Amino acid sequence: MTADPLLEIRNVSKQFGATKALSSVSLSLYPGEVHALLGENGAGKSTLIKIMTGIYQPDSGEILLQGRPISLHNSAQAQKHGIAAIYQEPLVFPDLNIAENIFISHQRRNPLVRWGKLYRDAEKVLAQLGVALDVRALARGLPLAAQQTVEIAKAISMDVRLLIMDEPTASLSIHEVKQLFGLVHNLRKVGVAILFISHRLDEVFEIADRVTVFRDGQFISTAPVTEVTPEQAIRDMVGRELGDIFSKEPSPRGDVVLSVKDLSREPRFHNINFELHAGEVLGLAGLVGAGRTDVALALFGIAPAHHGHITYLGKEVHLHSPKQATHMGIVYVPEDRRQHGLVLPMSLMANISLPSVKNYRNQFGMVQRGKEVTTAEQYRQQLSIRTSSLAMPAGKLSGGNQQKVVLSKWLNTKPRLLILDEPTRGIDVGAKQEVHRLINQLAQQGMAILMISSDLPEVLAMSDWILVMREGQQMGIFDRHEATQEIIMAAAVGQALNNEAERAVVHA
Amino acid sequence: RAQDPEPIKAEPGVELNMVLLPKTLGNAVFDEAHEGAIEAHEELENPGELIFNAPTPDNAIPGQIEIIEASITQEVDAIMISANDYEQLVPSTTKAMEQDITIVTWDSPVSPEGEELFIAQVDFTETGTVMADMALSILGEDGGQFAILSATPDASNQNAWIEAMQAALEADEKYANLELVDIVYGNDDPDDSYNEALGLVDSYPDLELIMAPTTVGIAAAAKAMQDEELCGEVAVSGLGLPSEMQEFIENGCAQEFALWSFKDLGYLTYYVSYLLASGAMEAEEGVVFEAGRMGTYTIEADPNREDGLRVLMGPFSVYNADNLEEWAAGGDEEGEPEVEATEEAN
Amino acid sequence: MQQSKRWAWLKSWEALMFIILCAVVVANLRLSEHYLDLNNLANIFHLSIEKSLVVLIMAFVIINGEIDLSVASVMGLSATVLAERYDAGWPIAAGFALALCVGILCGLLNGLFSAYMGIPSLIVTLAGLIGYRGVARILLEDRSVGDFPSWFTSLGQDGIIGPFPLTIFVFIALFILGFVILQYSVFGRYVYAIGNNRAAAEYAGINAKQVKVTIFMASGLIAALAGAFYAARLGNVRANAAEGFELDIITIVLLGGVSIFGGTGTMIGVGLSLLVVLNLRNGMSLSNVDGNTQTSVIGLLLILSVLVPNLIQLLQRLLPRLFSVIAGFMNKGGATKPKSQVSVHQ
Amino acid sequence: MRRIRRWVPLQRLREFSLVIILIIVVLIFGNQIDNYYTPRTFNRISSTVALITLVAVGQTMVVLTRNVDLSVGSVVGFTAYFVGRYVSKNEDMAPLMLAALAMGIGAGMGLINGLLVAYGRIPAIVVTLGTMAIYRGLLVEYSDSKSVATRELPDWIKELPQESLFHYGEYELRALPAIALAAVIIIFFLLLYSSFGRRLYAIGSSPEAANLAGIRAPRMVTLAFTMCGAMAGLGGMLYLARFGTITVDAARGMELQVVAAVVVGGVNILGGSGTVLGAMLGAILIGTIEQSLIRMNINEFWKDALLGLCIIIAVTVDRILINQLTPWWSRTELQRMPEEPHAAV
Ligand SMILES: Nc1ncnc2c1ncn2[C@@H]1O[C@H](COP(=O)(O)OP(=O)(O)OP(=O)(O)O)[C@@H](O)[C@H]1O
Ligand SMILES: Nc1ncnc2c1ncn2[C@@H]1O[C@H](COP(=O)(O)OP(=O)(O)OP(=O)(O)O)[C@@H](O)[C@H]1O
Ligand SMILES: [Mg+2]
Ligand SMILES: [Mg+2]
Repeated sequence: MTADPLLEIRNVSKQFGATKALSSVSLSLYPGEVHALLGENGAGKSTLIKIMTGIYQPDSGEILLQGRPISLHNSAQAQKHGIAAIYQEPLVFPDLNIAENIFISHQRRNPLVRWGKLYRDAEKVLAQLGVALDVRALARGLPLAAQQTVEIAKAISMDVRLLIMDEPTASLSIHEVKQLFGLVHNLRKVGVAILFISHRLDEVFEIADRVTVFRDGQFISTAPVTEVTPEQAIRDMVGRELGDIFSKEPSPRGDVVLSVKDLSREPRFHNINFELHAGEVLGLAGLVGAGRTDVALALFGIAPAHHGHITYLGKEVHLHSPKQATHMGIVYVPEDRRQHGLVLPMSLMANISLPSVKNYRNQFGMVQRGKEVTTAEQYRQQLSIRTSSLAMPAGKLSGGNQQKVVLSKWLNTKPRLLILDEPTRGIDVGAKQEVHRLINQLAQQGMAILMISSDLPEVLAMSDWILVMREGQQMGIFDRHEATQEIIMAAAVGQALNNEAERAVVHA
Repeated sequence: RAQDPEPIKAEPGVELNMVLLPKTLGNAVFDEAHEGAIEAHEELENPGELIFNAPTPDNAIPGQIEIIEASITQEVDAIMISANDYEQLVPSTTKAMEQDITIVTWDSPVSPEGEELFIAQVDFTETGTVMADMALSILGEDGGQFAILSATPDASNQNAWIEAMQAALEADEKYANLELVDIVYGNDDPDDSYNEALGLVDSYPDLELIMAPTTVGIAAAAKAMQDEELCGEVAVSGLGLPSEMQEFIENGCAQEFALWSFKDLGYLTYYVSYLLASGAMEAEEGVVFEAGRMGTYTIEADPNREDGLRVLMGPFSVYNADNLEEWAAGGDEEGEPEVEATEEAN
Repeated sequence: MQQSKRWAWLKSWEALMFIILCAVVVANLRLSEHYLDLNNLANIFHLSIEKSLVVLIMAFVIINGEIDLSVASVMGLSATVLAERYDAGWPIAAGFALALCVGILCGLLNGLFSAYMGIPSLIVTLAGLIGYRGVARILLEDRSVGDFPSWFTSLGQDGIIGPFPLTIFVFIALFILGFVILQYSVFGRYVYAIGNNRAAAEYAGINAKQVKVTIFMASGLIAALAGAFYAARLGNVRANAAEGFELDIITIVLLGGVSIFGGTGTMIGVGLSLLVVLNLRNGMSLSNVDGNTQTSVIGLLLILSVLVPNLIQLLQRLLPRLFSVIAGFMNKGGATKPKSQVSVHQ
Repeated sequence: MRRIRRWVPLQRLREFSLVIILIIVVLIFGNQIDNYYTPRTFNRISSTVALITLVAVGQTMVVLTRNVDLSVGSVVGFTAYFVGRYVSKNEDMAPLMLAALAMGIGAGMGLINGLLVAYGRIPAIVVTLGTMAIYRGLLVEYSDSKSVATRELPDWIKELPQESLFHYGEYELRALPAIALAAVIIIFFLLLYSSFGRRLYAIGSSPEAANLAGIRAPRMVTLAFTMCGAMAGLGGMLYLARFGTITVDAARGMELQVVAAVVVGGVNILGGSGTVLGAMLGAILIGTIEQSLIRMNINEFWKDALLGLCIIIAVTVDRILINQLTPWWSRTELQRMPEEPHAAV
């Protein structure tokens, strides 16, 4: 780190209407370092990145590349300077196949496409990441995690000097994260500078060399990782001491709400069995692509199961549409908030009330704005959604704040059975605690909750039971008291199958 | 037949704002009519305006109504209409007449209660006979199969002409060998007409003649025959514009076709409207008047429309290889070719 | 910030339309002394009442992310059904009811094929455009039916308050209804949500297919109603009634700020755009501008209304950059200034 | 099966299914119409479809980028008139020069569309709905509402439609279909193998992602519109050759036929997927139905209704076929939601 900085940000400011996203922040990145950027949701991290890649232009301040000021007007220019980014929201081209998606932005490619070479190269890049995706398949309908993988492949396939990663691990599980970190180490060795953003502090402290914290669009601190502790970093981010780490309080166990028998939908998942009582949280753990989302989609009626039985509130049901499921009190918080969770151009308020808007009618069938505002305001405070107005289009919120809106939207429907798919993806530490508290509170009020999460500590902390899946198979259900990170991981990668003794199947 | 030996003459110089409203813009025949109207306008030294306006084809009927209503608002003195519909313009034209605006139709009339009179280019019955005669002269005494390519199936004047032709065919023994096999419609669209003409050739291998009583249809059909090198086998005839048909007469894809002069039609229409709007003449049966260079005409009952009045312009000009050369030599400016009038038709 | 909020609406599409409307009205006032005639004011709306009605529902369709090209054909079919039944001896009211049912049925077919079969509505309704018109042709062939009872035609033609006929008040009522439903009701919320992101709306438990079918049926219903109005206004029906209306209708909706990709636009914007187009057309008609030019002017307006605000925005972005380049240029030559001055604060 | 699945991409299914439907359609009409399977029928339909196909090829490129060009009808009309007028005054103009002139004018008009869409940031439908009227108005102005007559044209252009390049028995490959076919082949490979082509797909597939990936979408979109205009310009010249008489209403309404061909041919109106091969098959399918209905011996007043019915049936069968075949091909694609929301133009 003795060399000159590769890239320097000096006094950059950016304003969106009434929101001051960045006010005079500075940051320098050295070749061969992994620099972590921390901050609450809406602190301005993604905005800074978009400035560094030419998507946004700063209102003031400058960017220096190896000491020389540069101005970036689009991301092609940034790429020319060797700056590449993995954005927070993966944006793949659904109609192109995976190989093309990976190589689309290579500027120096031949004017003619050599398909054979393209596929071979794509396979090589994906092999580096330790994933096997069919590079000839279209990217349409790819699960979020796979999209994230494609984005990562796209970035590392480029000849970069600075690689920016905006929450690349948000929907990955430990296994994939390990692979990614291996790659990051290699890149660091060859002198690439890496800017890394994550809300998972343990990851940050595992990989970063230096840590910078932003708060409310302002620069707070930069320090080598050895000189800060997680507590200190949180304090810098939040601006106050965060209360006690939340711990789950057990809630009274009610009647069976949902019971699933031999549920299958080939080839996604087979023979899933579990029972979920009122007041319980069932965690669904597994590696990316294990089929957890598909189980949820079957329970929500989007991709109905082919075989097996679902008994809900004592009656066998056939779920075939989200509308039907919602009517019965089953709701699903989807993992892909941009595609399935939000209507981006609609206001935050209208998004929150969308599934329950019928409850806001007056006697003439008109929507009562006043009541909507009250609800939205309540969630804004409870989940600390950072926005200048409730009328702000949801698409203009920061990623984490969007996720909070998605959560509010579904919590507000007051369901009997709540299915959460990666509920805290991209949410900052403070808000995460609040979400956990909320989930616990809902459980105590008698709601049954099915929670899918790739964040293992979260699953362990929140669940009463943990169901582990691997490649569509149910590997076992574990009691919260006996489950540990190691047991779950072992089951998820498939070791437990061999050793019958280690399988702690509790439920029938 | 004239009751009044002294024909009514127009007095030049009356200030009248007049609207010439053809069916649509962009059809060459209406431009010719416009020329004729301008000629009369200048001849009569009308200090008022002659407005030439028309809707687009995709807004034809409502567009004409809009123009009529706007003209009413502007308090013009006369509107000369080639109607896109026989009935649907009537509420508007009636309203105009209530406001003392002269409504004269030409080329294509409206229902008699919505107009003062109609300037008929030719007699509809005569059209039938002319077409039958052309068919006869092309197919010869021994006859053969022929088909009709019309504009739209709901075009009233086309249908009237076709009926007249069918009537003519039945009426006279000399047509006995002419066999009408089909009537198809090209929607006055070159593309559709072209394809319909080819469809006829495919469906009727023995077809010898396509009769198209529409300028768009006849040109498209002739081109289609030319492209398929069928000119020797299938002849094309009907109502066509000399300027558009010259080529096909020369290369033999068409032998004979007929039309009246649209320029004269515009001229006569203007004259009649001027006479009516200036109050010099009433639209009543039997009135005789003089229309400038075109001579004397009489207002008569329209035999095709009950209670309708018409001024019959006539006659047809039948064009073929012999007279078309003269016409071309005369050039466009000359106006009318010295062609034989259709004596044989009468 | 207060200040900026108060004036924020000025940047909205509605404000732009309002300004254009004012400009058009002022221009009309200057161009024609007849513009303010009560009759003319009535004509502005009256002559396009059918299109105006369908514009209201087309806004729903497009905001919902679909398109309905078949409206004009449904109008024609409904008018035809009404006329055909009347001709067959039914009372008008019964024919009217049947026409509305036929309209709903057409809408249902459009909806089923596009929402449930997953065929793009563009293709479904294009087939409808051809097919429904075809059914009208089957029913009436080349006939025209008129002579409706006078109470019926007078509903479409005669003023009930001053020169304003009933149809205008029906339009106003439907506009208010449409405005309230789209902007304030649960259904309107669904329309926007589905138009923006169908998947997210379905995850939210909204039955998008049902909403789409409902809108298509409403579109058929309103088009059928408009068809009946057309019959009443023109007093006569042919199978080609209202042909070609769809493009004008869609143009007005788009000018109203509705995105063709769905999800954006308001009823107020559409209403204003309707006023702009109607007044503009009226003004041009009063100035005797021909149909083609009228359409071109509206086309130009369509482009400029988006282009000008965009250009202003672009200039706002570019000018500071330009200044900074110039400033940097001068700095190099002139006085020394700190480097951080290169970019200019806003 | 595996191997086929691996090497034949899913998109080919669209074309496959269209070919099947085309065969069904031909069989049905062949059964109904005497003398149907003749070289004549083939020559007719191929000549008729050629013009639409050529313009549809250009349109495909625009639609792939999630735009649409509704002004093609007016561009065809304008160039047809302009070129006709021009060649009537310069009889000795070389054919290729004339084609270049036609394409140049069309490209100019397309360029205006493209600039307004890409740099003026106006939705394509708004721009081209506007220029559709403006170009038509320009034609009316320029021509003073007069028309070009066949006799004014040099012989070679009049004879172009009869020119036969190649024949097998009486089955001919005439100049117009040959030009259209050449355009289809060239653009097909351009879209498949050039990085320009792939970027068009990328832009239409996700404009936001294209922006992030550093694709210069405005340039590409402008280029696509320009090429579309050039195709329409060439189409204008062929229109002139075919019809000879050009009025100000020439090719009015052609845009709907073209868009119909493109969409029936499986090009997603929301951009990102489809091929010119599909567009050509769409044009052929509609053209065959239309031309065959002309020859059917049925009441004239029934034909429109039948045409509408045939189109909707063909498209529905196509959709069902594809739905049946897709699972065979699908790999990791998940059919989660019924589809992306379909929207309008
Ligand atoms: N296009 C935009 N228009 C208006 N406001 C915006 C826009 N983009 C971002 N903002 C605002 O700027 C602020 C900073 O957003 P940014 O996305 O940079 O946050 P972040 O630090 O990345 O948060 P997260 O951790 O949630 O991703 C937020 O308040 C957001 O609402
Ligand atoms: N990274 C990946 N590599 C390969 N295939 C993947 C990947 N991600 C998803 N898939 C595909 O998606 C299918 C199931 O995905 P799904 O989203 O249902 O799993 P999941 O367990 O919910 O994963 P997630 O952790 O993203 O929620 C897998 O069978 C696999 O085919
Ligand atoms: Mg962010
Ligand atoms: Mg998942």
